[in-house]
Amino acid sequence: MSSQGERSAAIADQERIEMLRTMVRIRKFESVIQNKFADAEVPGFLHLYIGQEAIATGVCQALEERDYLTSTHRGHGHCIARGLETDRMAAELYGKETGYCKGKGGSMHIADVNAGMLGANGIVAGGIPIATGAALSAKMRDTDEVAVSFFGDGALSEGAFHESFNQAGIWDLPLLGIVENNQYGEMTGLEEQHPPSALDDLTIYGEPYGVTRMRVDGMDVEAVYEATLEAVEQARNGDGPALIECVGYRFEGHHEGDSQFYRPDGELEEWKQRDPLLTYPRKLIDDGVLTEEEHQEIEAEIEAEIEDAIEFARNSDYPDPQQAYEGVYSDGGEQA
Amino acid sequence: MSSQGERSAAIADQERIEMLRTMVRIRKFESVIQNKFADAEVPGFLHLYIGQEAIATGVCQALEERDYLTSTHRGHGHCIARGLETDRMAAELYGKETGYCKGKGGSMHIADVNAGMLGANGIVAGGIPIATGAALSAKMRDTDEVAVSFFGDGALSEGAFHESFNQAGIWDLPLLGIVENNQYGEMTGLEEQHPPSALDDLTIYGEPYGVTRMRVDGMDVEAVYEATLEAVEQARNGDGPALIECVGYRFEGHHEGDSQFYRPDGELEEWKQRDPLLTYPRKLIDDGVLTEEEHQEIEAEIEAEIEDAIEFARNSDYPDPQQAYEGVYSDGGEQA
Amino acid sequence: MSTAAGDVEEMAVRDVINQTLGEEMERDDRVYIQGIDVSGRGGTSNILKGLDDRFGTDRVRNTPISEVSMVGSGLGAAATGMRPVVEVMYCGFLGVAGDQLLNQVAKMRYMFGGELDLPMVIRTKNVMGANAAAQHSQALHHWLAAIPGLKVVCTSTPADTKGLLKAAVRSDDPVIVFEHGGVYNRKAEVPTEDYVYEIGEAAIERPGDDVTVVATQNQLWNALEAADRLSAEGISVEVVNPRTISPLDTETIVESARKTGRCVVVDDTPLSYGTQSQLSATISEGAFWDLDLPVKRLGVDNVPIPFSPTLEDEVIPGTDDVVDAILDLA
Amino acid sequence: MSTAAGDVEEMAVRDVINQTLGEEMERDDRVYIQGIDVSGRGGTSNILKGLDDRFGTDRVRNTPISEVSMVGSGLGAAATGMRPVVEVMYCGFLGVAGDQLLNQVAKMRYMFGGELDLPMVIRTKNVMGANAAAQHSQALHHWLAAIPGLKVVCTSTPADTKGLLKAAVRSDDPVIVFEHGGVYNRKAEVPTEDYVYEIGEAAIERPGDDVTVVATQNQLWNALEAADRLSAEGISVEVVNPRTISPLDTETIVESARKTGRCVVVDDTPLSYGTQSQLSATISEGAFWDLDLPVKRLGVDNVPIPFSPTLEDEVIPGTDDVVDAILDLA
Ligand SMILES: Cc1ncc(C[n+]2csc(CCOP(=O)(O)OP(=O)(O)O)c2C)c(N)n1
Ligand SMILES: Cc1ncc(C[n+]2csc(CCOP(=O)(O)OP(=O)(O)O)c2C)c(N)n1
Ligand SMILES: [Mg+2]
Ligand SMILES: [Mg+2]
Repeated sequence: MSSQGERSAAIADQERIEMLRTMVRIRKFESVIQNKFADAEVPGFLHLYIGQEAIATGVCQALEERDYLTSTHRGHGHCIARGLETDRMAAELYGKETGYCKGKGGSMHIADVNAGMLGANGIVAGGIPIATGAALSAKMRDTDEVAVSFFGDGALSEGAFHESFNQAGIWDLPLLGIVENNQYGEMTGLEEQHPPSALDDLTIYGEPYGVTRMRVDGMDVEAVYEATLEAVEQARNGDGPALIECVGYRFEGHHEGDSQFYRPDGELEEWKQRDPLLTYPRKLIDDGVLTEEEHQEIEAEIEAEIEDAIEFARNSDYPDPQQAYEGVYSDGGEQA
Repeated sequence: MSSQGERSAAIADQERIEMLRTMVRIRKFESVIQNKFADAEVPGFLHLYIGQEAIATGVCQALEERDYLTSTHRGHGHCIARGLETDRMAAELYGKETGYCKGKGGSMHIADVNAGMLGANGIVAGGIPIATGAALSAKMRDTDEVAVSFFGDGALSEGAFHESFNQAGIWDLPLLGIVENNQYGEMTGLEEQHPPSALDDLTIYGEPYGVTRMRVDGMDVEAVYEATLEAVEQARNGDGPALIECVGYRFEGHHEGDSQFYRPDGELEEWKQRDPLLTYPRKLIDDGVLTEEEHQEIEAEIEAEIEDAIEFARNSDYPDPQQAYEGVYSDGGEQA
Repeated sequence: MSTAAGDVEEMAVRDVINQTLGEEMERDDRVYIQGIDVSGRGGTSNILKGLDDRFGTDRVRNTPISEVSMVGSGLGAAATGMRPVVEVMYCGFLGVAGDQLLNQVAKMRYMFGGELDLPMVIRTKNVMGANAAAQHSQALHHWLAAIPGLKVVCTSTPADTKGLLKAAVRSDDPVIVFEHGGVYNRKAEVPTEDYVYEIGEAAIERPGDDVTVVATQNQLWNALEAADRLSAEGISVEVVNPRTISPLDTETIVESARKTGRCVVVDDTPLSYGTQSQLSATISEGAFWDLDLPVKRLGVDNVPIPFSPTLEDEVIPGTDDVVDAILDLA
Repeated sequence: MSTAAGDVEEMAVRDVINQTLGEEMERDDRVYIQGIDVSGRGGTSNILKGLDDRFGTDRVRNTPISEVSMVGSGLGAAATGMRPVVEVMYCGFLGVAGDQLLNQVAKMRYMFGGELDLPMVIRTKNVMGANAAAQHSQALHHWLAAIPGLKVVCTSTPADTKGLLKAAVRSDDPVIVFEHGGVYNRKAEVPTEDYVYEIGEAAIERPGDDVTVVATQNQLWNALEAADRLSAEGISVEVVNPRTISPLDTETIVESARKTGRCVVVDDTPLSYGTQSQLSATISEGAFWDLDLPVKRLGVDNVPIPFSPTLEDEVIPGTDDVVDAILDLA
């Protein structure tokens, strides 16, 4: 993994604490949702982000409000890191009308366009062309907005990745691809999904397009943050697209219900030792940025927030069935 | 352009003459068809290969009968180099029932599966996945057959290229991609279709997949032949895919009727000085492999062959209209 | 709909497209074009010739040969403040962007709760009768109409080309505009004033009493010609132009069928699962009590389009076929 | 068709698929499977579990997440001596391979003159009622049936799953097999002997006199339940299973409609341009003189499928809806 150079000492204490809070919020939100899913309160499919929190957090910390992002089937972390509210997220997962998509999207399609969050996407690589279009739009409207697309290692095998980055390379678009390498696409390991030539460094997929390639430890939120900052700055300056591979691991199944037969013995445990939810608070405490008590407070505060969010979701109404016919078009109704 | 090392002195005289004959056949066939098209004898679209003869010829010379190939909208050269008969080809272009596809395919879909020629294709990059499947099949059937896919520079921008070579890289398939860089995709130059990072060497598109990359002068039939030989040998030995860029130029419009407004002054004339139909006979004569008289004989002989082919096409019948309903399925008829 | 009173101009469909897009680009600088060779060549069939000179290559933007990215990035641009007009040269290339159409463009607004505007146009062309063979000779408006969430229109005449294309560009929803290679050079009068048709409204192109023919694009011209011929024989044919394929103007179509009691539906899509089946079902159910005879579907037989002229002519309906179908019912 | 006399076994649809593919792979070593996670996980819904152990990962072959290549390389393999069975996990992912389906798989034989065998199966599943939202909840057999050159079947019962899947694997044409997530766990008797259904033949699942219901997959089970309920009220319902969506067995379907004079067609595709429209057109035209009432189409309203249970339930027909539709006609 290429080193990020000396870590800038310049990350402000407050930002570091903010990143910790974001990671805690993602972890707690998902852990609770995981239980509610097991209790059959949350319908549909559930792909958890647990283990990958440092990635969404580090990336989004480096963005501005005016930037755009697209996400994946595993999108809760991206949403929370982007600042979406956990109550409306929970309500969406519960299928309630107070949810971000009024119950029409669910886990795989959470979006908040007002926050520049152009949606989770149930199609692998489906968000990449959309982000490319946002980057194009940013450029055509003469802004310095940047578009970030999160996607998994698996998405690199889809043509949509290739066409988008090729176009971004030609047009020098402010497009940032975040490859979340969590070692698996569904239940299949990387070595069955990528040629040997790519396994050591998935950013090689960006090589033809002249993107800036970076590779960072996806369990290290600050490494992710700093790499993203650099890529974002470059994109804002008109120097074109970048691809950042964040090497990490997912701690839960591909989706809830996955037997996880495919994990070699000990692999999960080994990665868990690098759990950013363990290592980062420890680091901040070591660095004197945080006390153990403050850490506990953060945890408690966010636990309460998530509890409230779940209550909000529970207490919200299911959409009236007739709402199914609304929202297909700008003029309201369904097709005749 | 990377040098092919010293040119093997080992190309037999006979092979050299064979290659010349093939190139002459392609050129004469197309020149005549071009006239017949202008006379409205040949219906539909016509994309001519004139100028690129050395590529198809050099590649096919390096193949065995058991190998497969897929072609493009600009496919006549590939067919002729593969040994398809000019009479049945002409008949297909005329829309006659004696054509390779019984008049159902025309210029953009000529195929002769018995010759391992899995079809021209009207979709840019459309043949690449098919060739990948042929390579897979070759491997699964435990043969040493190789599949070759011809495609233009433009096809590198399609997702189908990427997905196919990624898969071939993972499965180590005997797949050979021939990028015919003729400087344009339709009426648009390379620099609008590929990132600056790729312009100097389009085989960089194969870099992520671990393919063997080669770049040769597409006006030099022997260079093309030798590069292909090397790649084919490697593929036969189970050492996986390769991508060969053949740098050349098309002398005619994208299709007949193209005003060619986009060519810079002098560009065509410059390339024409390297016309393999001029340079190669000269070289063979210089090398003492061929006499001027023999060259004239070849030209005359092939001219006569093409004349016969056109007569065959003209004298053949149009398919009976009812044949339109045949051949959709193995059981004959159309859909109910 | 605000059809024009006032001045008219005789124009070919191809020139109407160029003029209309030019007007819309003048009107709103968020409107831009992207596609293969849209600059320089002027896009497919050279329709856009000169727009690059007028608006620059930033707004008339050549893409690489990448339909996924062309359509998908159009969607992303539409979601973030631009109003893209994406050109897909031949409708047969829509398949390359299949996911973008099926899952992204069609579903994005709805999945996200219904409030996101997606002002995006995809222009493409049906092609028939050009000996272009199966991949280039296709009519696919039924295929996109089969995806809920897409608005699909077919342009047929110079006048509806203007009204529908303006409606598409100004719509805050994705609209797929199917042009037809066979009508690009058709000429007729077009009102010079600015007007916008309602998406979802059919038009009676020619009123009549005995038989209704519902027809699109090339087949609309065939139907009008057939109606002309038959009027000489005392048969009065009503010709309906659906204009919008999805959503369909069921009311206008069924009303005409109820009036005449006899219906031919003719279109370049395949006879099975094509536009004709949707029309036949709609009419058969909606005009059930008034139909004197079964609806007659006319279209492309269920084969890919063959190359050879004798074969292609066989499978595509022509004016004679429309005349015969009407006579069968009259 | 050779339905079985003799032994039967009670089996779930999911187990029938596994067993049938296993039998066909034993029978012919050119048959192989490729798709995402087909080995290990056993493919979508774990249906293929264990086939990798039996046949090895060469013949049960995990692909990268690349639908274009998965389908396209299957076609190339089929053209050169193999008999691939490609799994596309959800039918909603078919769009990614849109060009392969529309222009390559469907047209290759015809364009090349009709003599090239392409023994290829694409298995995929329709999904409805699983709160999987718009991209994963789709039924798309109408969308592929709209492409001439593809044979499209829908499997519904354990017995037809076996007969149709065997037919598909043994066919020398590409066959798209639509399974349905909602019937994987349905159980019924399956003949143990080897049998192959004819592609293009519908079946009367339950004979009746008063109303015909043509229904597929999940809706077939709803229709059978509705028929049961209504028989208690003295209404005799004939339930027709089309089995093949393209080509459609017009004869069997129209004959039933002519007998009863009243028809409901119900399917999980959208009401506009869906399977129902093709069925309604076919029946309305073919049984014109015998219909007492207009054909009634029942299906998914023209919206993408929403996530929330209250919304999804609203747009997908259930048994009650089928009952009501029948009562409207009876
Ligand atoms: C086009 C498409 N093909 C297949 C799937 C099924 N699918 C859902 S998630 C997934 C794995 C994605 O792997 P990766 O991109 O590495 O993301 P991860 O799940 O590891 O976060 C697959 C194959 C899909 N959703 N879309
Ligand atoms: C999917 C698709 N998009 C667009 C086209 C239209 N088209 C035909 S040929 C061509 C240019 C191809 O360029 P290249 O691959 O370089 O081949 P060349 O014509 O130069 O031989 C294009 C865009 C097509 N046939 N298929
Ligand atoms: Mg992954
Ligand atoms: Mg080219």
